[in-house]
Amino acid sequence: MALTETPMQAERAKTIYEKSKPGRRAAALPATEVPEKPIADLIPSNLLRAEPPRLPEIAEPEIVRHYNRLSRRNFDLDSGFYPLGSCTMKHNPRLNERVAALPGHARLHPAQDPRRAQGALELMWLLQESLGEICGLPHVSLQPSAGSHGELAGLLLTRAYHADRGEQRTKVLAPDTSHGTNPASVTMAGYEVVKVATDEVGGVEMNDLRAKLAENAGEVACLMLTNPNTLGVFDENIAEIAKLIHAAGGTLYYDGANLNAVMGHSRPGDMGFDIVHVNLHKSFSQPHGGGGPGAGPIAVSDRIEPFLPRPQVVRREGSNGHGPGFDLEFERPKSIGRLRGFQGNFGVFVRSYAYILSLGGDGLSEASETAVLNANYLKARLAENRAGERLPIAFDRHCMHEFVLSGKPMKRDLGLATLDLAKRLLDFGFHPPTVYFPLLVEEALMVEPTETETKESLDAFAEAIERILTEAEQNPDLAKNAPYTTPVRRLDEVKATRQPVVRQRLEL
Amino acid sequence: MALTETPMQAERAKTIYEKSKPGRRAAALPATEVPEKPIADLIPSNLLRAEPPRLPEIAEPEIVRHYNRLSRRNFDLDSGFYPLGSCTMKHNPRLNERVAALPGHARLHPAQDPRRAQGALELMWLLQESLGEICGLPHVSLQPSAGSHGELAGLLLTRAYHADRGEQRTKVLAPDTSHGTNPASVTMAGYEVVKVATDEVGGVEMNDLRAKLAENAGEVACLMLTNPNTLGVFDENIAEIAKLIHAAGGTLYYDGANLNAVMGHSRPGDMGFDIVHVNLHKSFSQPHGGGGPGAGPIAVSDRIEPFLPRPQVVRREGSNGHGPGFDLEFERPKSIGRLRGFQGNFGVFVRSYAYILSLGGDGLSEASETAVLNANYLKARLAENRAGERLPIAFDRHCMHEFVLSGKPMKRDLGLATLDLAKRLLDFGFHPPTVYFPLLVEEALMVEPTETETKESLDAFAEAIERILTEAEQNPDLAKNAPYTTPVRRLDEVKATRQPVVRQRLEL
Amino acid sequence: DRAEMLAAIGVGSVDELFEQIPAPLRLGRSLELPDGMSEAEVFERLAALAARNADAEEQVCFVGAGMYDHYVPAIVDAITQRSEFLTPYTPYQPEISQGGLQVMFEFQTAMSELTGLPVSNAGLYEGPSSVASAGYLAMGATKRAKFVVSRGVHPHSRETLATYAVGYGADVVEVGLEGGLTDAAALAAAVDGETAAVILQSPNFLGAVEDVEALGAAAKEHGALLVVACDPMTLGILKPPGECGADIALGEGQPLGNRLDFGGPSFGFFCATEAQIRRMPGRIAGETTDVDGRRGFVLALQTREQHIRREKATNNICTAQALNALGAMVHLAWLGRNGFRELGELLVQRTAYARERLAAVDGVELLHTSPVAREFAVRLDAPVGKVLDRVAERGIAAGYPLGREYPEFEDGLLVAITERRTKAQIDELAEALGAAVAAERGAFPSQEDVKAPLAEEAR
Amino acid sequence: DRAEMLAAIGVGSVDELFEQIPAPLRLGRSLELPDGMSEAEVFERLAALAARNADAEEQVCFVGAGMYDHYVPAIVDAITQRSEFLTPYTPYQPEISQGGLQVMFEFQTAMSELTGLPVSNAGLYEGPSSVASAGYLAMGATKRAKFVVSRGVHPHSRETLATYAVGYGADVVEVGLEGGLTDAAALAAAVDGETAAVILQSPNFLGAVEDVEALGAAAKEHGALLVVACDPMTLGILKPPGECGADIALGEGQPLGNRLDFGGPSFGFFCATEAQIRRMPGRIAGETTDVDGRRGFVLALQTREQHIRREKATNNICTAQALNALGAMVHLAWLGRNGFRELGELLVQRTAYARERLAAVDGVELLHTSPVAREFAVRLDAPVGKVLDRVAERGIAAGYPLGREYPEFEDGLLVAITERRTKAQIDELAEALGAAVAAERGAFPSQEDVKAPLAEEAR
Ligand SMILES: Cc1ncc(COP(=O)(O)O)c(C=O)c1O
Ligand SMILES: Cc1ncc(COP(=O)(O)O)c(C=O)c1O
Repeated sequence: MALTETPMQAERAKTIYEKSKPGRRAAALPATEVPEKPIADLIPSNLLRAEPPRLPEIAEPEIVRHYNRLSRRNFDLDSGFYPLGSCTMKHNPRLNERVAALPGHARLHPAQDPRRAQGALELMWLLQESLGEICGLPHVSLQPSAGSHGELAGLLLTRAYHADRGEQRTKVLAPDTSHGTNPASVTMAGYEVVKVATDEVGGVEMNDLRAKLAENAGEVACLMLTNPNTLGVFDENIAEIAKLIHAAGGTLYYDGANLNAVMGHSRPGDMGFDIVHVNLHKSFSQPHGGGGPGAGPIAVSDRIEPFLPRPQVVRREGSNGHGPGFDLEFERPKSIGRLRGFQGNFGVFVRSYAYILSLGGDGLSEASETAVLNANYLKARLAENRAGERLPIAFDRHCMHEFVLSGKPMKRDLGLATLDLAKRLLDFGFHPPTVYFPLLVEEALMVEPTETETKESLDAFAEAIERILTEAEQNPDLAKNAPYTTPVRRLDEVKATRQPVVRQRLEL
Repeated sequence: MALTETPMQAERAKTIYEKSKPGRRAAALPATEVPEKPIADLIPSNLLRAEPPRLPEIAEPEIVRHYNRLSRRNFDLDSGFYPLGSCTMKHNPRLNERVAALPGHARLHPAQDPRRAQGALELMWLLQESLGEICGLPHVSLQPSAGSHGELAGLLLTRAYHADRGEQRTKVLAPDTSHGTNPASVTMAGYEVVKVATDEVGGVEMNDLRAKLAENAGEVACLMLTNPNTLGVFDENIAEIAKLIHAAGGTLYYDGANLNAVMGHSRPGDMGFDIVHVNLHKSFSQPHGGGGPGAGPIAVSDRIEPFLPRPQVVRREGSNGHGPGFDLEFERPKSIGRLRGFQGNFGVFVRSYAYILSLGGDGLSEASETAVLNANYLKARLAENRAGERLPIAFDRHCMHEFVLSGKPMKRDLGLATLDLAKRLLDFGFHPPTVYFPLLVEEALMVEPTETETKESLDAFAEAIERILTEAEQNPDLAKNAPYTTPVRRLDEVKATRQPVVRQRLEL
Repeated sequence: DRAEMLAAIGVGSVDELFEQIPAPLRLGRSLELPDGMSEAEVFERLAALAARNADAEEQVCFVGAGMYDHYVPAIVDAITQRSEFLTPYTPYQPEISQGGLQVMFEFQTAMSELTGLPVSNAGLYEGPSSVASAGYLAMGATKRAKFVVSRGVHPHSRETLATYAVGYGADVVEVGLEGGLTDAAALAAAVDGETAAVILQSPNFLGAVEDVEALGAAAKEHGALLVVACDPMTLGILKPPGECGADIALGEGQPLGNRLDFGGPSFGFFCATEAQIRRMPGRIAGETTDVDGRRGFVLALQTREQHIRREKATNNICTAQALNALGAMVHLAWLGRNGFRELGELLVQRTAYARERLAAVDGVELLHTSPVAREFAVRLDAPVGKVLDRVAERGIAAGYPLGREYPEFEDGLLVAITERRTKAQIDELAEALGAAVAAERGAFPSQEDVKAPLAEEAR
Repeated sequence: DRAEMLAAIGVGSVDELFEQIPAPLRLGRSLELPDGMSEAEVFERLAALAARNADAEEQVCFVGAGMYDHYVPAIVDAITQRSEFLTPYTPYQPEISQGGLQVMFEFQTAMSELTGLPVSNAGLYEGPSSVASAGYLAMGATKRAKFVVSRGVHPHSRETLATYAVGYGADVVEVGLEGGLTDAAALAAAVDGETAAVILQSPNFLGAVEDVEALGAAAKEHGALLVVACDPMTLGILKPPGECGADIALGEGQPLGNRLDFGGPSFGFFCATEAQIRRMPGRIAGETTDVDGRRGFVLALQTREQHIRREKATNNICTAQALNALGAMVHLAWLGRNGFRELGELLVQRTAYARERLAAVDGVELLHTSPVAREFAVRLDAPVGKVLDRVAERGIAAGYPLGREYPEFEDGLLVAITERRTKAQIDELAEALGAAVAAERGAFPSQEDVKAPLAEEAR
């Protein structure tokens, strides 16, 4: 056994099923209390299960140890710098967890009569109002469960909008820099994607846009944009773009994943967008949870409002002495209908509303300022020395909250792929930036520091990059074989897809 | 930089003061709201502070990262086996944390009128009743804050008891195996310690006891015992001992640190003890918190009751239709008085009462059975092969919940001190047993597995010991220089005491 | 800091950085939102809002309809609140995400065991949208565009499916209920060679346990996929969908380790046959090895996903519900194989008792007598809404009114049982319902004598 | 398992292992305690008990007397609840306890900064027993056995000191108050060459800020130690004891990052001059280096402690309050240098306002007019107990009645302010007190019109 590896570390790779032992258990259950009957008298035996599922049999202390140990095999935002582009890994205030856990929120049944859930409905209404003000669009539905769900909602709204006007459009435009969920949502909504090129400063290529609009005259249902886009660039032609799309009869959809750059500075509604989704798990501090939960509320313009999902939280003026009240509106004849059960990810709403209350209006715009400042500072640091040479910025101009570097020269000169750099960063205790996205930048590295990082973190990251590039000049294999200090080293992802093992085999 | 050490690890050794930067902060405070006045108009300036204390200036994200990282430099019970003798490191159920955090407990002011704190007083009363039943003594005070505090209380009660009978006794007997807090408490209570020897089976040396009683006739105020004692041995002469002490006019004090061995099987009161302290943070699952909090309630016999600390939680029969009520009794003319502020470590009482409710009477005695079973099994495993040879059991007989090994042969034959073995165990991911205690066993190792450990853990520990002894035969230096895999290696404790640096120097 | 940073960037102020936004598009004013507050003030504000909700601590909760007031063990919170699980992003860098990835793998194994199907993903948003995703999968698998759906499927699921279907262009045909169960004949008649999927729920929305195997025959016959929505808490005792011929089993995961949270976040589980593995929506963790041969886990089959396949992806989902799935896994491990079955039995027994008890109440009768597991439907001989209001005054949320979604059951009430609902509470419910119905019918018994029991309960 | 294990031990049953207990001493019956309960049932039982306490969420809390309803930031819970801090034992193995040890070192630094004394331990049980431990230290340091204690010191501290003093054999002489402050002349007269320590508190129990420096002169003159108890929350604005000549500064740590918990667990802090470092009670972490020269922390000066020195130990304390001290450290870091001072100022301002506001109420007058920081005393022109009951009905805990511990202030009430007590709440208190006193005096104003504001508050 290596001195540096304890049996415990080795043991950690065991699954909870491998720690199971017949007869052990954690839970004690309440007594049945009521007169018992043979189950078969209550449910026909052909509908009954023969053997209980082979869940682990293990006592509580070992369950806690198992998951605590697993947790230490995760890198997390509370451990270090996490500049994952497009993901807005900002600090998650613990206050939000505290208020979300209040029994009045956590143990409130979603089917509780609205008259007995006024606090929850008021909170949702207040959040709707806040997001509306931030997006510059008057109507908000909180129902979508994440950004991609919001995208689908937006496209279904677009379809309903056109159908209501007796139109049947088939195409949705999206720039080649768009996030994967955009085209995926387009297909799911029954539309066809038409790519629009990017110009030399990172914005939409206007001529191409005009061309695509001409080619698909009368067919274009919508243009989906992220602004600032996935290159961290604010598209200065946005007003012109909006004019063109609206002239062509299409809707303009705003992918709000990058809203963190412009809160309190510029509003999608004012830019001419009809529909916006907001990732509450990005700009509004809902923790990512290792892949969710999130929420993707949508804000829309007046012309889209009639089609919003059902039910909608509404405020009704008070009657006979009572103050105003809040209700769920189901009677929405033109609504596209439900996108999910009940009213949405309320627990996420509580956290995000707490976040908005904590920062306040000016706090939000300061947050965006600092996010943009941090991004530009780190960009500047990475333009120095070796990084500047080997990892040039894809579009050299001031960025907003994030920026994209190209590893092309690094690969050419040092034989180091962006992936190698990313893996080596793990040894330095940093989460790597988003890699190989957006697609149009070769060997792309997408860096988003967020506003909650200190200058020290940014400097340390820049130095780590410098160090990796330096060591690579002598010994490129160091990075090519990285990481070395992680619980496991590079994993065979191809095998995992070729011969997928997606569950554990268990003996009876 | 070593591949295996990331800059982050190095960085971790920084203190929070070293991460401070002027102007940064986490907290936002509420507005003053009221008309402000110059402070100096309210408090004479000669009583005011010139410069605020140099607390860290740091934002919340970095505070969270700092303490999360520090936490990963701790080994804890939820990470692995922790057989620290005499400390009863049993699983800490999270349910207890949940109920302790209920606002009705956590935000209840200790000076709340008893009529408006009936739930808290009833809980304390129920805990008193439960501990009384478990200890076999009718009267309980929850006031002492830990075991050592309970010891002091017991000795002050002894003093009051004798004084009340017009006696002034000066000596307290304690076996040479007793825990350090025993003699320390004796001195603090103004008594002198008289050591009693241990016999060949690990119990009190009866002849020596008789001799000491004779020598100090009329002077012996009390005998302090742990039973089972710190050797894990149940003293079969306890009835005889009690007779002798009582005949000599002394009180018999039971150090309850080892109560985990006998819950529901044997009761100190039935053994003849007058005063017992219970470490709620041992047998009753209050988490140790890295050195507290705990609580050390005392249970006493009728003759001691009048002297119990003030205030005492009492139950009063209901009047005019109301059910029974609970109150704090201050009028206790013979009481030794207060041992601390308010009513004791209530939060600990909630956890321990939840634990007692969870297990129930039979559950508690099962817990003791399993604790004794686990200890004897591990003892048997360690009697095999090399361990049996190099680490013989100090007193070879069935043990109760713990047992003591002697590293004397290991030191003689392999040159390995008990300390070396302990340090090498760290590399194997185990917390070492208690070392060099009790004092009368050379190179002592005191092992207490507790009832919440699995057979697998016990086996793994036995195998680790075997492995260490095996590797030591080839290469003793391996252990002598251990540990290797810990955040820091052996630390210079002498320096820390010779030239103590107990706070950080800060520049203004 | 600011000055240094601006200097390094080479600008004089942060505003300069925002000049890339055309002036007319800059807001030029503060957002019309309240000023920032201290943590204590935010807490008080939200606590005040929370206090205006009648949660399950304030009202004994017999409401179910897909989300249930189960007891979530304390270790679920302790584990899910650990920063290491709470704050990371989706595990794109497996070397530093083994914790989360292994949890997914363990979770997939558990859901596969529960449903009796070999493949599980790591979770979707929640129940109803999972049904819609199953429809999308079925279309891709069968190249057909018609769904036959039982009216016993949760109304939210049917409505969500319809919403999605308009998008990806499919028809939804609904089959009615007979005696609380899906009308088998009507179902058989509705399924044809154009049918992509037959979609059932068991126990269905009215609580009745369906004979999935028998109903599913029609699907097999015409080569349609059989999709079964189920309540995970019943899978310790009910025959798993996989053994009933289901191609896809899915459902709302909230009963497993997730709080009510007024409806979310929770998660949807989604299991299928091997044949569908490359059409699955959502993340899937897979086992593999690292360069040193050590076991490890990664996101497998990413070639299905939007970030690789873009418009050809099997689904558009990205951020899902990883933390909620962790909560479920911890809850399942805590229950364990035996505890999970025992819990299922406990629910069946108490539900049978409650059903009998309520049926015996004057003015209350069973809506159907088909077998049930943990929820059942009754009819009230008085306006449901008014009765619920009266019972609410006694601190009881008596159930879910069926009227809005089942006009044919205007007088229907759906009553759910969990291990938290004691016999005493059930008896109290029966009494309260009886009193309320009677009161609505015009008789007014004194409230006093009936209030007592609840008071005791609360104590 | 059991069988295998018994076999390995070589016994037939676990009972055999208990045979070492003489038969007559074996209990031979089950403990008379309730049967075990499921987690859900235990939770319900304890929630029901908790519901019968009027906590600070239910009643606006103006009670202080050493423990205060401050807002504990959420990160304190998040960090103190981490297993790695919650579950380890005292750090006897420093190599695997660097987290806890560094926290102690950081905490000691913070308390040293607050008190202005160079040495701090890692915490004691709580406030009053820390005073008693200071007495024990002073006896050892001066070889004298008399304490001169101000009546302004917390009654619990004085009583605890007296309890301990009987043990280690010391006399306690009390010095009275004049206008809310320690009677300087009486103090000077009481101190002599036999005096081991002069013990003061500032702000004292009546809230008054003492002139510690002036009072301390008597101690210096006779070579007695000057021991000062203080409220840590006031040390952002009040001159630190260390700058007032104190040899020991100590106090109740609850206001720093600890909940009320009906009185505990919290912690006591204990700081002293270099001269006393080897006489300190409790754990002390010290900085050192490991064999590779890396910085690290250990338990320093263990030669003071019971496990090494046994009967010669400077104190008997073993398990203390490490986790509570961690909570304090996190709270202090969260407040930060500026926030800590601002909080102190906020308390002084709101306290001044509250004092003025109440003094203006008919039937309420100030008990003393000496300067105060965060707590003050008033006299009521009606029986205090009855007034408190009336105010309680309006959801306010108005303060701490002085009668029991200060018979001379039968009509006295101690009112405490924290950052959670808003201006609106203070105004409401004034109104409620006025109404209650008036009512007790015989006038009965309608409750209705005065209830309104509170209702709003609660909303
Ligand atoms: C630009 C962009 N659009 C859309 C999404 C999808 O959002 P979600 O993950 O919430 O579905 C993301 C998230 O990664 C994104 O970065
Ligand atoms: C045998 C024995 N007695 C007394 C004590 C002191 O108890 P506490 O640490 O609660 O003061 C201990 C704790 O280590 C002990 O093991």
